[in-house]
Amino acid sequence: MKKAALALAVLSAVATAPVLAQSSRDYISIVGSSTVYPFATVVAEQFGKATKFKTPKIESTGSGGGIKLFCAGVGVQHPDITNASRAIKKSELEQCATNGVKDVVEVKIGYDGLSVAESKAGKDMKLTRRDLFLALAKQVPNPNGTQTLVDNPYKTWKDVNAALPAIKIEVLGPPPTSGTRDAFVELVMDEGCDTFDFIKAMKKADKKAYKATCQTIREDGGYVEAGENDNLIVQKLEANPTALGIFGFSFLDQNRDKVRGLSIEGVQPEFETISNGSYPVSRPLFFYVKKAHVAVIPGMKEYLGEFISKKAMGEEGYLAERGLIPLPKDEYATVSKRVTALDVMK
Amino acid sequence: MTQTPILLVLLLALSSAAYYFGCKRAFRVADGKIRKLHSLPGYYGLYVALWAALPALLILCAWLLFQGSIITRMVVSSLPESIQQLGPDRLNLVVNDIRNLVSGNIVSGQPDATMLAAAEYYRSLLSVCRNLLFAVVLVVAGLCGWFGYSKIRVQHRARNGVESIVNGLLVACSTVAILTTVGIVLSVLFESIRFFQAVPITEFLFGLEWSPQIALRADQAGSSGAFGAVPLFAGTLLITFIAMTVAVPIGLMSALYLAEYASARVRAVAKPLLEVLAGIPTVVYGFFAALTVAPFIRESGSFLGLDVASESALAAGLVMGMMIIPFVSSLSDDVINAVPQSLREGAYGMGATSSETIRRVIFPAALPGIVGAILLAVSRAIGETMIVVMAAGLASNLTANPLEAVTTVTVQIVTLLVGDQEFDSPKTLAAFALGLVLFLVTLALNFVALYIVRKYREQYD
Amino acid sequence: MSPQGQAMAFKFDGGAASPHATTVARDVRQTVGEVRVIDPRIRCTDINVHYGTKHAIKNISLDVGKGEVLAMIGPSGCGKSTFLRCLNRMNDTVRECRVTGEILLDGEDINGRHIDVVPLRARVAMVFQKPNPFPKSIYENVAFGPRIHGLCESRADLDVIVESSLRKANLWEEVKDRLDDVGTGLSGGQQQRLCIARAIAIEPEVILMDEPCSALDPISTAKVEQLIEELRQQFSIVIVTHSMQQAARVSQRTAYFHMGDLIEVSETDRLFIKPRHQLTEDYITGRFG
Amino acid sequence: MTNPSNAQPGGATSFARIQAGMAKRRAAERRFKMLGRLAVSVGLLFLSVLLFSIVSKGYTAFWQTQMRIDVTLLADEIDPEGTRNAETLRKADYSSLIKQSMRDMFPEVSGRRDKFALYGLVSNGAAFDLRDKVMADPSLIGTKVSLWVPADDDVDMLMKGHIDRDAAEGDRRIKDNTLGWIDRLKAEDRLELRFNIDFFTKGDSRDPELAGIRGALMGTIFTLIVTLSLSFPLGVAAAVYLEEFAPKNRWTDLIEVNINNLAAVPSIVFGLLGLAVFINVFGLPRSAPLLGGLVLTLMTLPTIIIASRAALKSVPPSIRDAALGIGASPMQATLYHVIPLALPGMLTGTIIGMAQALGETAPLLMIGMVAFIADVPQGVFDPSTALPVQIYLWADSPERAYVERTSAAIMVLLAFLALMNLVAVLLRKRFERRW
Repeated sequence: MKKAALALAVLSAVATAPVLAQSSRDYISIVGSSTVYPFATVVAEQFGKATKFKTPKIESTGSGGGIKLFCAGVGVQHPDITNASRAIKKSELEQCATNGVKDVVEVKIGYDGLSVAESKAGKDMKLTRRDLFLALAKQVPNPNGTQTLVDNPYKTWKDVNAALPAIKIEVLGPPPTSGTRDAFVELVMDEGCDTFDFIKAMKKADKKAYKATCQTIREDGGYVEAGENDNLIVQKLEANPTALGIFGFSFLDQNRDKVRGLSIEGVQPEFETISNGSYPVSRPLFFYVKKAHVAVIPGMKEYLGEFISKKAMGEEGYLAERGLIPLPKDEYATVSKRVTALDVMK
Repeated sequence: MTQTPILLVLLLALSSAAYYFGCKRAFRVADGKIRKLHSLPGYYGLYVALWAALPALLILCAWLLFQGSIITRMVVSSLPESIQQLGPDRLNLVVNDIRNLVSGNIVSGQPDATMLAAAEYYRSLLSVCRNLLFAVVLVVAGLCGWFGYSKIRVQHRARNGVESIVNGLLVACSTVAILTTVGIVLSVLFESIRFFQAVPITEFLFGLEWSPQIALRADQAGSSGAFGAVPLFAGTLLITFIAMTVAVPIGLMSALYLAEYASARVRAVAKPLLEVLAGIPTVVYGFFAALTVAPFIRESGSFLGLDVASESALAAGLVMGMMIIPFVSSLSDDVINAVPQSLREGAYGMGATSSETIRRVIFPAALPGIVGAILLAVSRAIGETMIVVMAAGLASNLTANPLEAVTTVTVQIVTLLVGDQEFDSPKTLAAFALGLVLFLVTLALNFVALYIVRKYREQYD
Repeated sequence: MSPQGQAMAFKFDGGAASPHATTVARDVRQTVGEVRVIDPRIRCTDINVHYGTKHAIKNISLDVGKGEVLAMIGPSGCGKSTFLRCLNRMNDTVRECRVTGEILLDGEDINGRHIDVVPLRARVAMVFQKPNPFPKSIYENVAFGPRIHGLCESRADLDVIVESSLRKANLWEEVKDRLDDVGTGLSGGQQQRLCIARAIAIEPEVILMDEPCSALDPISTAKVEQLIEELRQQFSIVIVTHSMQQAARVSQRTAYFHMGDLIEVSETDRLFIKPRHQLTEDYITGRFG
Repeated sequence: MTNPSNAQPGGATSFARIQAGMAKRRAAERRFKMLGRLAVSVGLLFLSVLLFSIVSKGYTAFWQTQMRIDVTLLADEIDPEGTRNAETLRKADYSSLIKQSMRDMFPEVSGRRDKFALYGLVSNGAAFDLRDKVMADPSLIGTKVSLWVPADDDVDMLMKGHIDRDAAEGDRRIKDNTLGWIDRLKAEDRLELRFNIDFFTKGDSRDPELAGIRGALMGTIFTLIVTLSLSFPLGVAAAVYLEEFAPKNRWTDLIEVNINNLAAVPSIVFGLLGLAVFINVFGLPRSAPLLGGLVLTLMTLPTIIIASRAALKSVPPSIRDAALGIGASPMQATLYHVIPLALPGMLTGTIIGMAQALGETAPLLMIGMVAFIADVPQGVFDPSTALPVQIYLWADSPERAYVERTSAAIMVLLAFLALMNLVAVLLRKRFERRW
């Protein structure tokens, strides 16, 4: 009886919900990462101007939020594409599938360097990922050398690494809602973590504890959540020469007159170093396409075509102008082939 | 749903016809002598028209409301047993696909034979329904119209009938306010309850740490995930406090000056100019705070050797105070003007100076009203969003230092919801819980403030 | 002020037409009677008041003697209240109001440039038509004046002033047990006496009363009238009243105003028994007004 | 001063005391008055600083640097087959033509970076301007045309003086060699500040020099149309009922309290309502003016109801009595006599409510109107932003030229608000009656 009532409730909800939903749509609906947003909007605008299709609508909802909306179902009321600053997870794909979103095409569009920057008035520190991990993790290996974890005792960079100046640790970075944060954790914290063998060993033994150790960021003021507004971070850095900031390479590129990227493991964040992979902290950017929508929503194919075209994603393309690091040639060829064929993810 | 507009047009035509015939019949029963009729002929026309349209409309609405679920149930019961046995989630998916197939929307996969059959069935049911609906609605409209038509007599009180229906419509309109409140409460309540199932309400209300870093995904390590909202409340109060220390003295003194001292001409210019401050959109203040005031404060702070956060509570509070000035001054102006002239004369008559009159007579007399006005302004400050979203920080500091960055309830609602729209993690649910708190707090403030103001008005009416 | 009253001003009873009835023009409205007294407290000469374009008071000269009660009577809108408000410059609070002429208080022009209205009003206090106690305690109402004027050094001083003022106002016995109650909670008559107590607490030289009893019942009125009689020993009192009986009861001299003119000033007894001006006679015999 | 010897006993001492205290009291009085003046001036100062900072930042956005380029429209590049087919013309690579023309102007520039910088002098929109020109008149193909196109935002910023030429090269967005090119272009009269008509006729763009507010403006207008068409009838009907017909009972009391409270509920809460009810339950499309309008309707309704009730209240009862006295029903008296007299007041209240809705941002953030929408919306179902949301979005954009655009958009928004308030004031002046 109870089950029947539940089923009835579910059914009536389903039945009434789309009463007002539109049954056709003549523009592409895109959601997702705020990191990819500036690139996607440029392509969308170019696409809208160059073709007779409408310019896609792009909402900036964050990677996770975008995937959530994207995976809510198939149909014009759901978005066609979601941008992501990280690869979609298996669990998310499964979630998609249960909602009927079965065929998803992954498009890797390029790389974004995650720069750690400071004001031009700052002291141009040379950092390593290990330094960053020690400075920012909530728990760090006991400084006395025993293989135990203690709450992060470090107050200045000098405490972390004697080669660094005695400046208070103050890093402005993205909040946990942001894909940039995810990437930072994976590319810097995990890597820094792995430089301690006993923690690295935990990876196999107790994955959960490993993650808790490596990916939890201190909350005692050393790391300041500065919101998604990277402009403000730049302003703050300018005001406070001892603070460091974490943001995408494109922002660094736009604000070269005010801030400077710090070298990590000896490599400066530059167009070339990111592109050839020598700069260690860079991450791929993606977008995901619902295959079921490609044939139905007008302009989908053309939009994909525009995005992967040479003049957009190519080495001299307009996305590179905006600070997106293009894919290496061979990778570009595979991506381009896969998109043209609409190969879905397995 | 394409038949609905056609049906509506038909109904409209039908009721227009009903109006025409109603008028005509009224003339006829009165033998052309309108004075004999109880009401004007137009009312008879309206009466018949309403009879023709309203019942049919009601049936139409009810039909449309239930048609979907009834058809869906029928289609589901026609599906093979194996599909019916699926869990509600999967079943929903199937139903959704069928509906998408029918409406020509995108379908999740290649439809198989059963699906196509079900869609066909659905479609046939839909067309049966549509025809039936047409027939039923039109027949009902005709019958009811005829009923109304047949009631037309010389003595029939058509106007009263029409008016009671209009009255009903007016009542319906006035209940929209109640529905809105109910809607607000429901929309935040359910999500809040779910939130409080995950996070104890005491922890939420009294916890000293706010750090909603629950893992975004199952495989990601979250931080402590503390949901103690006290730092948010404290931050909100700090910014509100700063805003009020700007707005209350300036607003109140301006109101007193303009009401008691200023010449008519100064008043005529200054008062509307001050009120412009209230009309400027808050996003403009936010922009102003973030780009002009905050850097200014930070620079003057560093000039004085102070360490000022670039998202200092001071900047947001200062600008919010600017915005609130006219709220305080207009409302105070009202209450000051409500103080009877006789009290002023009483004080002047014994040689009190203007300032003594204001401070010792007018101000105490107007105090309850002013307190009400200030409470309303406080509630406005607490709920203000754009200024703090653009100019205040995200860091949940439990501090009373206005030079540090604090975060507020509204900022967190926006970041939690706009940053990531997962509707089931406690993180986003927390936004609704914060919304609930915000709603309740402002509700209580408004309630008290309005009560005080009303009591005060009664005193001098 | 009822507009009807104003309209009635020129309406004479048809039958008993007086010789002046048709010629009540400006020129016959010259003041008759004794406008001057020896050793006046206030001496007004050629007072004119304009409200915007309205000429409310026309060329009035009048003295207020020491220790006397001067009553001012006349139909509504005749300018008696306006004149009263000139005496302590309450008209300053009315925008667009212009006062010309000379008002000497103890020989000094109160409209003089260097005169501050504040001490002036402390010397010439005013009690209004409608009782207007401040929404504070009885005690605070009386203490208001002494406080703002700095007439007391200590709470004990103040207590003395409050008590003596309330006693003088014949209110002490009624309120001594509830000095902390709100003044607005008293009855109308008590409120008016409270306002008088409030005025005398600052020991003014002159008290102006603008129809102080018009809102009161007969018993309260009697109490206030008795109070006025007692206060005359210490203060000069100028009272505007609508009630000729009241004027007759409380005042030594009475002035009759008509349409912004001062028609007649006489000893009260004489004015009521043997008016010298036709308009006065018409008024006191109830022909109009 | 006066010799107070004539005063009664007691009066003398008190008068002396009063005199003694006067200096202090006068000073206090002056201080208080100064405080009042100060408060008013501070308030007005705030207003003027705010307006000044907006206007001084934004007025330059109404001009845009245009650049004159000579482009050779090579037939081989545009239409090698010579079909003059519209689709071919549309797809041709005009940007390479423009790049060619830039190279022709500065033949000495070489190296990938420098060329990049050179091409960057012209806006990305130039290619589309050229395309539109060619498509409008295909006979131009093969000729050399000279046309004015928008310059890049950096050039624009330099021309407007927002970039400091004297700063060290490293601290400057425009490098020394680029500066040299720009100066040369200026010397050749190829750079000119012109009225920025695109700002009013185009939709949003990721290039500041191409970004316009028309899309946001239309979105705002559609939103307001929805709001107005719902909130005015609803608000007036509710006000009429409450003021004229409602019996005094608990139910109407509840409604009253409700309305007064709703008027002061934070706007963001209405956004939560829209998210939970309109999107999640009714399934309305995100980002649509329809949805925004619905949310704003609920938000402005209390304002309109309260203002309308005040207007109805100010109609004297004698009017109602007069109508009722000659046998009109209460409904007729209200409909034919009271409402027409109260209408100006109701309209004024409605305009004020609309002005409030016009500037509102927070609830729209909750319902997906924070989006990049380049096309100008054509109806209430099209995705759109609103003017305040556009301001919010631009304020967050990295390109510095957006600061100027944001300020300009604010000026437009304020102009609209001023206009609406002016209409309200005029209405009030024109129809105000004193009973």
